[in-house]
Amino acid sequence: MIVTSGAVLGATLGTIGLALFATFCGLLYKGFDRKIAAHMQSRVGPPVTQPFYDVSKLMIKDTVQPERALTWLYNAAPIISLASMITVLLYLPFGGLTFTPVLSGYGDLILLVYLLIIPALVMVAGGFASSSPFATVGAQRKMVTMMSYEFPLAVVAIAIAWKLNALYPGESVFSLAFIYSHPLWGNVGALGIIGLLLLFFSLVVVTPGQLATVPFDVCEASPELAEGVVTEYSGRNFALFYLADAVKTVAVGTLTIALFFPYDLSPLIGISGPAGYIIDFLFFLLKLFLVVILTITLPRAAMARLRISQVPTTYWGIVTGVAVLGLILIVIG
Amino acid sequence: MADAPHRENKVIDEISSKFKVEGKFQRERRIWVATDKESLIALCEFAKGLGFEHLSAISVTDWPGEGTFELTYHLWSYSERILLTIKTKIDRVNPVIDSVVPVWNGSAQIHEREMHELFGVEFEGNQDLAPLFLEDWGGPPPFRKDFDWRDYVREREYDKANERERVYWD
Amino acid sequence: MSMVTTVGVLFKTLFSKPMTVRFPYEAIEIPEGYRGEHELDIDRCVSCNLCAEICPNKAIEMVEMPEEHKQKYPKTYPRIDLRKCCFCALCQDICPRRCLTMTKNVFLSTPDPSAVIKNPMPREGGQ
Amino acid sequence: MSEKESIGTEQIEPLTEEETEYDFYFGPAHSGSGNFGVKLRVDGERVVSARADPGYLHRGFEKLMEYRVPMQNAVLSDRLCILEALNWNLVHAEAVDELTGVEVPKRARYIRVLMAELSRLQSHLIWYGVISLALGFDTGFKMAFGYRDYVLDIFEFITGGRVYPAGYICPGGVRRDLPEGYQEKIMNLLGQTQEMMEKIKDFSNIVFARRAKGVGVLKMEDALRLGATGPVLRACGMKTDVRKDDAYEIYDELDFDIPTEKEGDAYARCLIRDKEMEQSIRIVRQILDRMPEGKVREPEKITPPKRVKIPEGEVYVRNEIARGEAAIYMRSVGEGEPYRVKVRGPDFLHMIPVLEHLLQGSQIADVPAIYWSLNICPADMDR
Repeated sequence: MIVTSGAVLGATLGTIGLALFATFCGLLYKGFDRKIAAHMQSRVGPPVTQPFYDVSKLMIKDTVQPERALTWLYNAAPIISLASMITVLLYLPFGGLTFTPVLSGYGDLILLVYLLIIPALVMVAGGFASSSPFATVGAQRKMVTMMSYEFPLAVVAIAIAWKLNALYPGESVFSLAFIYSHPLWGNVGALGIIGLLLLFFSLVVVTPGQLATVPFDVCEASPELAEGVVTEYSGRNFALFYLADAVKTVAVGTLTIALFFPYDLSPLIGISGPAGYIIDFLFFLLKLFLVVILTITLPRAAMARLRISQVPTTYWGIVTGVAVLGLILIVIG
Repeated sequence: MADAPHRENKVIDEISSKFKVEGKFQRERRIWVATDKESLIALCEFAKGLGFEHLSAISVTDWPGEGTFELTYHLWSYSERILLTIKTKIDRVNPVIDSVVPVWNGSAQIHEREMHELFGVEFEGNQDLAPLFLEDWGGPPPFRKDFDWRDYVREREYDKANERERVYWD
Repeated sequence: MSMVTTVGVLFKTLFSKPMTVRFPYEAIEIPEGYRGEHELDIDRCVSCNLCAEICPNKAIEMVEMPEEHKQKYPKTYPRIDLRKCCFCALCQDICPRRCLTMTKNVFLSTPDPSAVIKNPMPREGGQ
Repeated sequence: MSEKESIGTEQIEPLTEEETEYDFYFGPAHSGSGNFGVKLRVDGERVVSARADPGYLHRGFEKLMEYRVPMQNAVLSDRLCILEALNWNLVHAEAVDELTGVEVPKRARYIRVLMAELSRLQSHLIWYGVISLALGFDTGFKMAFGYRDYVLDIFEFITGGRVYPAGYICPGGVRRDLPEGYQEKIMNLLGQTQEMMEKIKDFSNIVFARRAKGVGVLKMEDALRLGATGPVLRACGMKTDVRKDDAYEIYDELDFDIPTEKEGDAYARCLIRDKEMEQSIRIVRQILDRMPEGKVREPEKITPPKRVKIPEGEVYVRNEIARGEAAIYMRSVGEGEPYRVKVRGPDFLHMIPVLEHLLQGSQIADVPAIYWSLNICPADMDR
C-alpha cells in the first residue's frame, strides 16, 4: 500500500476535521445527556452548552501537580489519551454510507477494538502516576473494568465478522467499510434476528463500562474514591481527559451504529446528490443521539452503581453468556 | 402505667436493700440514686443484673466550691422501662475512678473517653483514653468551671484594632 | 420486573413539569412572618435595651444618634450588625413597643462591609 | 520544576510483601462523608480496621449553654443537628419545662408534636437522598431533596425559617401560633410526601437492593452492647421506641406502631425508614383532626434575661428523634442560666463504636453504604 502525498494530505485534513467535529459533537451530546437526565429527575438541569463552559473554565485554570507524582507520566497521560482517541476516529465511518472512514483501507474492526483500550490504559497509568491512594485504588478498579468488558466486546465483533464471512466468503469481513455497507438484519433468519438483538444488548451494556458511566463508574465513584482516577488532575490536564471522554462517547456510539444500524435515509425518500449527503448526515446524528440516550442517560438515571466485585461477575457471567448465545443463534440462523 | 410509683419504688427498695444508698423517686420512670466512689462498680453490676443494660450517658458536673466532680451514670432498662441515674462524687484535684467498661463494654468506653478529654477525669481500666474531639489541644480540660475560655481566647486572638470584637471583650 | 417500573417513572417525570424553580426569573413567594432584615420605627423606641440584652450573639448595640438628629432623638437606639445576627427574631418578640420588626427581605449579600451595620435612622431619612 | 526538592521515583520505598496495608482516609474533606473522618486501614479493597476521627464540628455546645438564658438556648438548640432542628428544640424545651415545672398549654403540646413529626419526615427524606447518592443512584438523591423542599416550605410558612426554626419550640410552648390555612397546606404536603414514597417503592430495583443487602450486618446483642438506638436498633429486631416506652408530650394519646426488621443490614435500615415515614404521616393526620384551641405559650411575653430564674434541680429528658434516642441532662442551681447541660446525641454512639464495628472487614465499595445507612449527622456527635 504505497502512500501517495495526496493521501497524506487528505488524511491530515480529515484528522483535523474529524477531531473538531467529534469534540464539538461529543460535548454537545454530553450536554444533551445532562439535560435529559435532569428532566428525568424532575429538575431543569444546566443549559445544553454547559460542557463547553466547563472545558473553557478548566482551560484557564492552572494545573496543580502533586509533589510525589511521576511528573513526566502524570503530564503525558492526558495528552496521549486525547491523541489516541482521535486516531480511533479515523477508522470510524461517520455520516451516511457515502462517507468512508478516513483511513478505511489501512485498519479494521480488530484494530479499532484495541485502539479503544489505549485511552483507558493511559488513564490508569496517569492514576498510578499521581500517587494518591484514591487514584491508585481507582486505577486498579479501572483495570478490572477494562478486562471485564473486553471479553463481550470481542465476542460481538467476531460474531458479526463470522456471519459476514459466511454470507460473503472471500471478502475482507473485518474492514469497517464492508461491515457498514452490508447490514445483517436483512439476510439472517428469525433465529438470527434474535441473535443480533442479543448481541446488540450486550454491546449496549458494554458501552457504560467503556465510558465509566453509572452503573459501571466504579473507577471514579465519588462517594468512595472522591473522583477516583482523576482525583489529582486539575486545570488543562483534567480538561484533556474531559475532552477525551467526550470524543470517546461519540466513538463508541458510532461503533454501535456502524455494527447494527448502518441504514441511510436518503435512498428511502429518493433524494440523491449533496442534499442526500446532508440528510444522511443529519439522520446519522439523530441515530447517534438515540444511542447515547439509550446507553448512557437511561442507565444513569435508572440504576445505582455496582460494587467493584460485581462488575467482573456481571460482564463475564451474564453479558458474555448473552453474547455467546447471540453468536450461536446467528450461526444457526 | 397504672401502678406507676409502685414499680419504681420496688426497684429503689431492691437497690437500697443491697447497698446503703438513698434512692429518690423523682417522677414516673425516673429514679436517682447517690452512692460513694467505692461501691460504684458493684452497684453498676447489680443494676445491669436488674435489667438496666442501656448506658444512655455518662456526665460530669464540676463543683469548684465543694472541690468535687459529680459523675452521673444514666441507665435505661428496656424491660422495666425505668431510667436509673447513679450519682457519685470524686475529688476534683486528682479525679480518679474505676472504669465501667467491664460492665458495659462498647458504649461506656467512648463516654469515658469524652469525659476524660473534657474534664480530665482518669478512668482506671479504660485503655483507650486518647484525645477525641480536641486534637493537639494545649490548654487544660476545657469544660471545667475554672477554665475561663474567654480569657484563654482573649490573650491569644483578640486583636484590639478590630472594632467589631470590642462588644465581646470589654 | 422492578427495573421496568423505574424506567416507567423516569419517562413519566421526563414529560411532566420539573419541580425546580428558575430562581432569578421565577421565585417562590416568601410568606408573611419570614425572619429577614430588621426595620426600626425609631419614634416609638423607648431605648429600654431589652433587645440588646436578649440577643444571643450580641449583634445589637445601643448607640447614640449622629449629631444632626441628637436633639430630636436624645436617647440610645439599637444598631444591628447583620454579620453577627442569626435572624432568630428574639429582639422582635421581646420588644414591648413592637417597634423593631423583621421584614421579608433576605437578599442581604453586599460587597461593601459598611452596608451590613444597620445604624438607627429616622423614618423620613429612610433606610 | 518547582524549586522545592521534589521526591523522584527512587525515594519512594517499594511496599514489601507483608506490608500491603495502607491508610485510606474516608473524609473529612471528601465528597462522601460530611465533616467527619474515618481512618481506614486498608489491604487492597478490604478494610482491615477503622478508627473514627471526630471533632471537626465541635462547637462546645454544653459550655455555651452555661452562659445563656433558656430562651437563647432554645435558639441555640436547633443547631445541635440542623437536619432535624425542631426535634432538638423539643428535647431542650422539655428539659427546661420539667425544671421550671411550667404547665405547657394543650394546643402548644399538639403543635410541638406536629412540628417534631414533620421534622422527622424531612430528616428521613434526607436519609433516603444521601444513601442513594452513596450507592450511586443519582435520581433518588435529586428527587428526595426536591420533595424535602415541600416540607421546608411548610416550616417557612409556620416558623418563619426554612431550615432554622430559631427556637420555634421554646420553653413554655411554641413561639407563634399556627398561621391561617395551615390545615390544607399540610394536607397537600402529606399528599406530596406519599407521592414520593410511591416513587421510593418504584425505585427499589434490583441494583439498589443488591448494593445494600447483606451489607453492614449488625446483630442485636452487638447493637445493644455498642449503644445503638432508634432505627439502627429496630433494624436488628428490637421493638423499642422512646415515644412509646418513655412517652412524652402527647404521644401516649396518639396511636402509631413501631416497625421493626430482623436482618439488621443496610437494606433493613432503609426499609425501617420507609415504614417510619408512614407512621409519621399517620401521626400528623391524627394531630390535624384533634388540634385544640387556646394559648400557645405559658408566659405570653418573653421575660427579660436579667429576671429569668430556673428553679434548682436536675432532670434527664429522653426523646425519640429521627436518628435515635436524644437526651439532655440539665442541672440548675437557681440562677438564670443552667449550671450544667449534657447533650446525648444518638450519633455519638452510631458514629464511633457502631461504625468502627461495622466497617471492620467490609469492602471499600461498601463503606459509604454502611456509613450512610446509619443516617449519621456529625453535628450532634461533636456538639
